Amino acid sequence: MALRLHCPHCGVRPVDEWVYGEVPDPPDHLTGADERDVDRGFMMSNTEGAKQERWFHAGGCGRWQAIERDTTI
Amino acid sequence: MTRPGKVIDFDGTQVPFEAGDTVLTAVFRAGLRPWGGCLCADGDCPYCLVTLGGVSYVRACRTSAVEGMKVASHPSGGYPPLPSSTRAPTGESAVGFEMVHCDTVVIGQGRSGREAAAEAEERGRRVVTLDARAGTEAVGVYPGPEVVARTPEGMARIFSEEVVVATGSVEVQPVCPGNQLAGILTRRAAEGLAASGVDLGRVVSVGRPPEGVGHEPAQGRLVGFEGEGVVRRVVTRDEETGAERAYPCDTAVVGLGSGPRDTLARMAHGLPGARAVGSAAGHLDRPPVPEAGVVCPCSEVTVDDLRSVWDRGFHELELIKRSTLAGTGACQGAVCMPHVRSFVAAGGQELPPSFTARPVVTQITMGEAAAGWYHHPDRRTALHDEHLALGARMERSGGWLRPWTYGDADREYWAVRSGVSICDVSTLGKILVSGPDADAFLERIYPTCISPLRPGRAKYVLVLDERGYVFDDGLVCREGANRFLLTSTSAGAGHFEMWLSDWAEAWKVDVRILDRTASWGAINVTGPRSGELLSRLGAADWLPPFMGHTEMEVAGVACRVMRLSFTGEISYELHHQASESRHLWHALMESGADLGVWPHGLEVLEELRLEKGHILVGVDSLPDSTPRRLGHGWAVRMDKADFLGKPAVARTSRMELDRLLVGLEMDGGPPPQGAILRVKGDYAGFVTSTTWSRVLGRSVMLAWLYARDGAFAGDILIDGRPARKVAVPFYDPEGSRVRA
Amino acid sequence: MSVPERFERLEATRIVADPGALDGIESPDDGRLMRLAPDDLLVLPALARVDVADRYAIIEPEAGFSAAWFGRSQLARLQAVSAWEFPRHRPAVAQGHLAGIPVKMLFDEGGVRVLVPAVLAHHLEERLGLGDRRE
Amino acid sequence: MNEFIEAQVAFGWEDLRSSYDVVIVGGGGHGLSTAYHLATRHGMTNVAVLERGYIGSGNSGRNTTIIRANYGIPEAVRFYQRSVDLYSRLEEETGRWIMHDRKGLLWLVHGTPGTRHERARSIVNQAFGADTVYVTPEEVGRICPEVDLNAGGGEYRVTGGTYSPHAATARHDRVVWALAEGAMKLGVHVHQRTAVTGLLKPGDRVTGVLTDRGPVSAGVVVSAVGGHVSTLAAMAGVRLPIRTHPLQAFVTNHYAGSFRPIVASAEMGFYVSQTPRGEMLLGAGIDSQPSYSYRSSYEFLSHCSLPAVTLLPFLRNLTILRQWAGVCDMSVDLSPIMGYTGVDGFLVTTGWGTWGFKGIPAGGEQMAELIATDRTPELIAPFSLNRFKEDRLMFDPGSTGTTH
Repeated sequence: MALRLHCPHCGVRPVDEWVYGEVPDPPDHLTGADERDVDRGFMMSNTEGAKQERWFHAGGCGRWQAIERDTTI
Repeated sequence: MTRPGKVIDFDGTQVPFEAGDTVLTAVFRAGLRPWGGCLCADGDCPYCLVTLGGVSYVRACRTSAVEGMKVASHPSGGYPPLPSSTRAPTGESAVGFEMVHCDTVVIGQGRSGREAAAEAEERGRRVVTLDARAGTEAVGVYPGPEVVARTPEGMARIFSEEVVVATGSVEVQPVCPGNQLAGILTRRAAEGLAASGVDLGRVVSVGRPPEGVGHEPAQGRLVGFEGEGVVRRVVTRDEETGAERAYPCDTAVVGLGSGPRDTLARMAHGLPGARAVGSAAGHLDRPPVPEAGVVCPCSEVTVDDLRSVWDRGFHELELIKRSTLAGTGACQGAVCMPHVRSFVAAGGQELPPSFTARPVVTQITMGEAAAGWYHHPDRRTALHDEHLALGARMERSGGWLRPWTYGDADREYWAVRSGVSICDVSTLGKILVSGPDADAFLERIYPTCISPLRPGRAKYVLVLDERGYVFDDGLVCREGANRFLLTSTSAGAGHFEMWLSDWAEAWKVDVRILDRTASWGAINVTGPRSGELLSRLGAADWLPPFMGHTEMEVAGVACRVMRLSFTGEISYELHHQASESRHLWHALMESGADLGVWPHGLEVLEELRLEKGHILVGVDSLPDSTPRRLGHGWAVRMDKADFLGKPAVARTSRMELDRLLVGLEMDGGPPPQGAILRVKGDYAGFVTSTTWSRVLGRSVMLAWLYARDGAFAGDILIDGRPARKVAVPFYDPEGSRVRA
Repeated sequence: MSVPERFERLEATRIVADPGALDGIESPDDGRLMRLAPDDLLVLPALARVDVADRYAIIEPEAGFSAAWFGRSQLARLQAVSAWEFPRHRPAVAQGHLAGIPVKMLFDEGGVRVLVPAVLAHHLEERLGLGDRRE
Repeated sequence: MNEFIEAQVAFGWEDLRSSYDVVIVGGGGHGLSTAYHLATRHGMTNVAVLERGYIGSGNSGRNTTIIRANYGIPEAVRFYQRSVDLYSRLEEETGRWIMHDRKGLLWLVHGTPGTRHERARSIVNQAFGADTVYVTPEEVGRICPEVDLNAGGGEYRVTGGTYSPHAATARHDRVVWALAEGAMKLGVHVHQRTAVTGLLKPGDRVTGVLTDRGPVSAGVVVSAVGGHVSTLAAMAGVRLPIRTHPLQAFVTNHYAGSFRPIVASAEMGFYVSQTPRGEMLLGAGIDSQPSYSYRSSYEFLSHCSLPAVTLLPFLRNLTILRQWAGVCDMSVDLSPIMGYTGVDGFLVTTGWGTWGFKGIPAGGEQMAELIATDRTPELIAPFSLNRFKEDRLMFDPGSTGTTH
């Protein structure tokens, strides 16, 4: 909760102003159409460490921002 | 003896105090020794706990004596009782709260803290200093970095770029027989009390001697303390000869060395911008392995208890803590942890790291923690006061406060079915989309065909996610070749804009999106006489046909008028600037008085829409409802080139259908929402929406029905009563009323 | 007066358009521009007409906000309920949560105009202790 | 001494062997319960549980110890009711005091939609064996007189709720220890400070694990990992529908006297119970950001305290002692995932989100049966990983107490 994220338009803001957005990342080795579709819809890498994310700054500019974050800090 | 203006009440005893005294100092000055254990008088040990103003676990050493203060000592051998009151204290002043922004926070104003603050100020930084001895106590260091403090004014959350922990050192507590007797002080506690002019009587010191305190130094290594309740003798052993010697005393002063007061430093460790300086950043010399006595006074754990769990295989520091509860009490391990670590290391392991440092380091009340926080804010439409004036009972729904009923459901219902009614639907999601790619964008967003939609026409749409599940529904209204108004459910409105712009960016389409939900009010005028009411208010002769929309003035207010129907009767939704909502509402109520116009709330709306078999996404649907499961396959065009969720819809459509949302009707009263369907005694689904239909004279429901052997057949029982599966709508199946 | 009694519904103009087109809009007389996002502009007060070099621009009257003016002496009080620091330059536009409610703020030398979604204005009034909130 | 010092359990630690029939990764409640049931129910004892920290050091030692079966879908009600039943017999079975205490759970609502929802919960609970009844505000007042039914006069007046007399608490550490000891007594190995760093997968089949103490081969590898399961599963080439979020909690200092039930309000976002030792234990929903961080936040103390003191005003003056965080593997349908993964030799019991402690006995029992018989028991068949591919999700709105 105490996470603070930097909005390029509004500045640094606490996480309660933001909404997290998952970025589907099916691995390349999944080649079947159905297999990729199921992975996009449900599966997640759930990365431990630095990760590209999308956050919607609902409490400010109301726009999506691409933010890199380390999930272990 | 009692001098007005200068006493506190301590357990019924009138205790005089001097300016600057803490409660602990005053109690000692009065010659009382109510607390067992080696007092540190500096906020670390758990011994001087008192109850004050209804709050227990307050440290007497951290509390300034104030005239008339009523102080009760902590119950010995037990815990303070839970407060019995079931009501909030009345007349209690609110807890102060502020958020503070600066560049540097320095916690602790001993030498290292003062130096750190001065150095930061020289760098031109805005510095906030905290000093527990001056009444500004740090509660914790949190990510951000953020430091929370309790000050005389209340709670403070301090945001900065850097945090310097300069909390100094803490003295090592004695672990030996008799260490819970009263009259034992750490060296620094004795020095402080003596400096305040407290008479400590005959003082015997062990280890490093106190300064400024008359004392007799005991020779040799500390063995234990003796006495009845209060310490009377300090026993030591000569390291060479092994001879023990007892020193009679009134006060025993213990100088066993010190280690870092590093709870906050450990809490801050690894946080960008945080660092520890001075003694707080130092390391603890390993204290001697404890042999006997109480290790953890908070949980009453002795050295024998540690041995007992060790012998049964609890060899990890954390397992010893958890199995004995050492370190889990009021001082959070301040007293016991160095000794438990030594104990573990003596078992042949490396000296284990300290317990994880967790907030809070200064105990605050839940009332204090709640300061500066708020309940979730429910939104109110521009007509909120109008609803209250009509006696509406408001309910939270989808993040809004909405009228549930105006008190007479019959009147609300029949106004819709046989006259005219109005309903505040300002909460509906309303979004404008414009741009060269608007048409193509929506074609890809929605599972139905958008391109053929002409300006002035509207279309019902399901909203699917990538998994092919329905998460919202609404309308698409084309305003022009490249401009649309989209609506969504009230509950979904907040999510809808985010979701649209997410896909607009993902697909890199050229569109502009503007959420109008809060800017526009909307009033639904519904019932067979709705057209008549609107024409009285100057609506143009031409009202839009069913599923049409147009712009016109109603009662002088510019409106987008959309003709559709959720209630089953002719309905005109008037979308308008929210600043005009009240004017429009009153105009409708007044002009329609002789038509019997009366508003309806959500309770009746639920009945009206259910009679029409309209689903309410989020009530009738589940998070994994495909259009097919909802019986809404007609709203999906698989022959379209592409739409969001199409691969998933195609994939799941190849599977056998396992459940279906169906319409049910039965005689007698309606079963409750959630009522279970049984076929041949087996579970077969449950009711999602249910009502007694006034106009049909029977109960109607929507329900999930599970397939049996691939079919949705069989005699359905609900609460032992037969229910019939029927086609929806239940009411006016031909839709003649809405098209009239 | 530097402490408002309550928030009043604001009439303004909202323009969502190509960012380049918004860059070209100049502040009208007595008006103020609040750039809420690169493609989103709020103009105070409402404009009678506006020229935007984007034929797809959405230009709409904006009735969704309520506003109140706080004098300079009130800034510390507002800052004390904000988990982010107000900008130090003037004039300045800022947006974020104030007392847990999303706001837009327009700072100038004399103080700050606070805009709040009208549907949440009553909460902010309560949280800032404005006016007489007794029913 | 205090009366809560553990005085029964004794562990027998053994040396790590190079091969076991079953290797279970993760020495928390689920891993140990699986081992315990393999040994006690199926006579399988050539089993090792590998734990990179100490046993119970993950979520098993961080949760808020609530046992309940008042779930929202039939499959979950049946599964958790089995767990409730096993929990109530665990002391008798193991001879160990886990401080099991049937306290009852009050689940409060504050408006008509919530009231309808709770009534529906009571119906599905009763139909599938969990004792949950709908209660009026007056009954709430009788069960827990401390509740301010007017909620301070605000908009959260109590309009009803459900009461689940079956709900209980047990001391989380003691559950872990009783299961570990019971398994070890029959010959199961439990290895602490043994981190799994990789999987042995020479072909399509997982044949063992790499650890920081050397390779260990296994007939079957079971992931009972909490918090890092996606990373472990990825080593086997298995993708999971799981996102890991922090979950926080706090306790007050110790107070004498008994606050009897567990009280929760999903709408206001908190729950509270009193521990046997006297702390008030409070929790709320997960943190919104995916994270593996164990750090606490001050916002949590605030947003959990406010509804608590609003509904239970006596809490206002209690002092907060300690807050902490765990990390929860939230599955996309808020239900656990148990069983086969599509990779031979590699099974999972995961997706335990905020409901893992409740499922420990039944989860272990069922996983053990699956491992021993190589057939998925009927009780957990709905919770297979295949359900995402097969469009048989187990969305359970009743799974989390305080997350919507």
